[in-house]
Amino acid sequence: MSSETPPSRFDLPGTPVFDGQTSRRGLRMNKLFMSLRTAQNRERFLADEAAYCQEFGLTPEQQQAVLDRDWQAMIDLGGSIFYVYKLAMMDGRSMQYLGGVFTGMGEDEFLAAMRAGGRRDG
Amino acid sequence: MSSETPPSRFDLPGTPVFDGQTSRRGLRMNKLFMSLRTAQNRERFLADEAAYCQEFGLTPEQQQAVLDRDWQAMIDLGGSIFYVYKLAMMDGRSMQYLGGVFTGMGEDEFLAAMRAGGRRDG
Amino acid sequence: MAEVIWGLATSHVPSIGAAMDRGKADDPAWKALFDGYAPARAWLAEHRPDVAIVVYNDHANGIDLDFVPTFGLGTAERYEVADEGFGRRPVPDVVGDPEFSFHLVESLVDEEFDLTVFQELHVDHGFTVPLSVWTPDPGDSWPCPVIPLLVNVIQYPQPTAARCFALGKALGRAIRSYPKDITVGVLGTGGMSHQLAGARAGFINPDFDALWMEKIETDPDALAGMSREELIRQAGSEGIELIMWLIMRGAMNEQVTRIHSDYFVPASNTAAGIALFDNRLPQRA
Amino acid sequence: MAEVIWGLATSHVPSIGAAMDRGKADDPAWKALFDGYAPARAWLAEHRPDVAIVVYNDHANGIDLDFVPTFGLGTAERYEVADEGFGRRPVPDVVGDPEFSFHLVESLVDEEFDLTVFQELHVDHGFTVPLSVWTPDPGDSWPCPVIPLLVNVIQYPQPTAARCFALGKALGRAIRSYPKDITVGVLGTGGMSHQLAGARAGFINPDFDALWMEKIETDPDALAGMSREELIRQAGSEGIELIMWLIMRGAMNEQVTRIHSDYFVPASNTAAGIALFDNRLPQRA
Ligand SMILES: [Fe+3]
Ligand SMILES: [Fe+3]
Repeated sequence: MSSETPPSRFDLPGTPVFDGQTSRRGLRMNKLFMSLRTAQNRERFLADEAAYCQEFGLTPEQQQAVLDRDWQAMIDLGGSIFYVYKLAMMDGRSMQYLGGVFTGMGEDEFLAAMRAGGRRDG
Repeated sequence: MSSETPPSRFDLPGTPVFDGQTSRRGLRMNKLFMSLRTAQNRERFLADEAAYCQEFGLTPEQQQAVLDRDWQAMIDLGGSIFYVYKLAMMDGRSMQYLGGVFTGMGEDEFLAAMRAGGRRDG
Repeated sequence: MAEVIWGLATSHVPSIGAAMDRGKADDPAWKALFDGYAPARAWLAEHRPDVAIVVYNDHANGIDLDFVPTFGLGTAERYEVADEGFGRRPVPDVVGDPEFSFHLVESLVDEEFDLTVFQELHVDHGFTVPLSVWTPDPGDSWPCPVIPLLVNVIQYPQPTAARCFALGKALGRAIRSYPKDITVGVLGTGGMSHQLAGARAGFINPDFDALWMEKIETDPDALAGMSREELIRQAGSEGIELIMWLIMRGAMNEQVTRIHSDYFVPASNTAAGIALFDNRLPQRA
Repeated sequence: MAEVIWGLATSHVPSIGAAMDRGKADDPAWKALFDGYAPARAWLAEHRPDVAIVVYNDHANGIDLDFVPTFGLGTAERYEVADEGFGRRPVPDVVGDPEFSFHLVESLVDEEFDLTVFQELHVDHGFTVPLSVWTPDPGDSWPCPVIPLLVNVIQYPQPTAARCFALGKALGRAIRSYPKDITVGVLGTGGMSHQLAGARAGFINPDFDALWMEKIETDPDALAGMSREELIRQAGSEGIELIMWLIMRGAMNEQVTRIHSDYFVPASNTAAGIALFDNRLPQRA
């Protein structure tokens, strides 16, 4: 489905680090996400998502990730979670939903794990 | 003609220091000057200068200084010379012209003084 | 001479603000968190400072990624509450204190902190949620003027924990050198352990949070020695924002008195913590 | 290991660029200035580095006063030449070197310089005029990739001269710790003495400029000890931008070899200076 997760800066499995290189890679896409703060831009986006992506200069992979709502790919392609979340909010998705996606647990199980005190390493 | 020159931060007669307080005082007016970088805004400004000043939220004193091209007053009211210069450029005025105004020498004499090696203290 | 009278460390999770704004503070999922705030709020209501400084980070609302300042300080008369996408929080705009801001900027730049000075800034939940934790019902205005101190915790390289602690100490000196006799509250926000993205999303580390909660009072130097990698390992990729607590702590005396603290999981995907410290010297018996 | 091979200090007066762009370099008012550049240009043409760093300030073109960073560093692939109001200069856009930029940012933030990181930046005459002083006829592209290092010299409090010199030294260490074997040129821009506004407009101080020109080579520590007030008194309210030369100088070795220098009055309302230093160790005889 999505591109390879790039190697992280630290040896911390499953922990994306949003560094300068990542930020550069994701700049156009993150700008698109930030633009969704206004109702007018959300309408324009929803009317033609591909055109809106092209307007912001996303790469084809980024555009596909956005159109597919492939949240992991958006992170891998340089999305900052705080920016990606703007798109999720527009879709009515919560941070718990995203947690369910990133962990592969699904929203309900993720939510239950959080309520039980959160997830641990190892 | 213009407001009092506010006391400077240092005991350096005739030397405005553009500090934080000055910058705050002049923020709206400096924004107006910076907006004049585009031809479209220059046209809008020239079509109705007072309305343009009000749109940017200038104080009445700042607006008067702009309308009167009272360059010293613009500096006294918080203008940064680099921003004020955008208005002067629009008017076809040079930095030497402004020097002539600030010193009271007039442009020709100011220019001659510069060509002779510049002005000295005391 | 201005004086820091208290320091408040608190998470700034947006859902805490949302729970308050939607009247859900008594819901089962939230009640324990808000009950845990009550003693701090009561004490703070009795100790209103003349001005407050909120150390926080923005989350794609007030600034974007075109430029990322390591440290920013606001000098405005007023900071608008940002619309984060679906209407701004129903809380008052923030009134600033430019005169005090200028003093802080000059002192800190003289001490070789390379601030970015903000004359325009919209403040987001990272800023307003801590104000709501402090003052749940502000009415028309917050209890006092507030100055934002922005920290980059989102884009690597963040300032080191040591640099944050050093900034806090310089901030304390800057406050004490202000010629006006005013009282100051300092808020350090963010944390505690959490990670939002990646296979490790949902990570919470109560042992580390407990250690942090203790050392922030008794041994902040130990925390200031931690590397970014260690912080991300222990607190999660977003938990690194705990470095902002060190700025608050640095502005306080070596010895402070803990008034109250509490810890709660989960606020959204985050461990939430609160710690309130009195900075006034203990009265001799 | 990357190596600074030369440092170039030069004024960045817009009219110098305008004179070149309008083919007036041979006019009587300008000829002596451009003749004074010739030996430096000839040497530089023989010593093209792999990448250059331009220390400069913006003049109401790339950024405004909403936020004023003390120090900013660009990490972009490309920096557009700003339109300052009447069309952009007819010079190429600037190609950057993000990989090297990231290395510099990480090194400098680790060394407790609180940079603002720019991913988008339009560069104005403060940046392009020094490139033109170096390379009068760039053709389609400048001689090498260039990285902007922005300094606040416009809004008080500017960084102190000492802080600038310290940043330069840290920049030198950051360059030397880069794993790639590349050569680097560093440009420090601005100055020399001038004042644009106030009754003292047109102020020029050739004695001070001569002192600065000598000490920047032989005793930069003496210059780094100057206060802002002293700098403004001696060099004029805009001449304070000479502090940017100290960043360039700090990145070089203690001993450098002067290749060429020149001094000219007036370029517009400014005293213009150029100084070119070879940073390679003198060859043993
Ligand atoms: Fe946060
Ligand atoms: Fe300049």
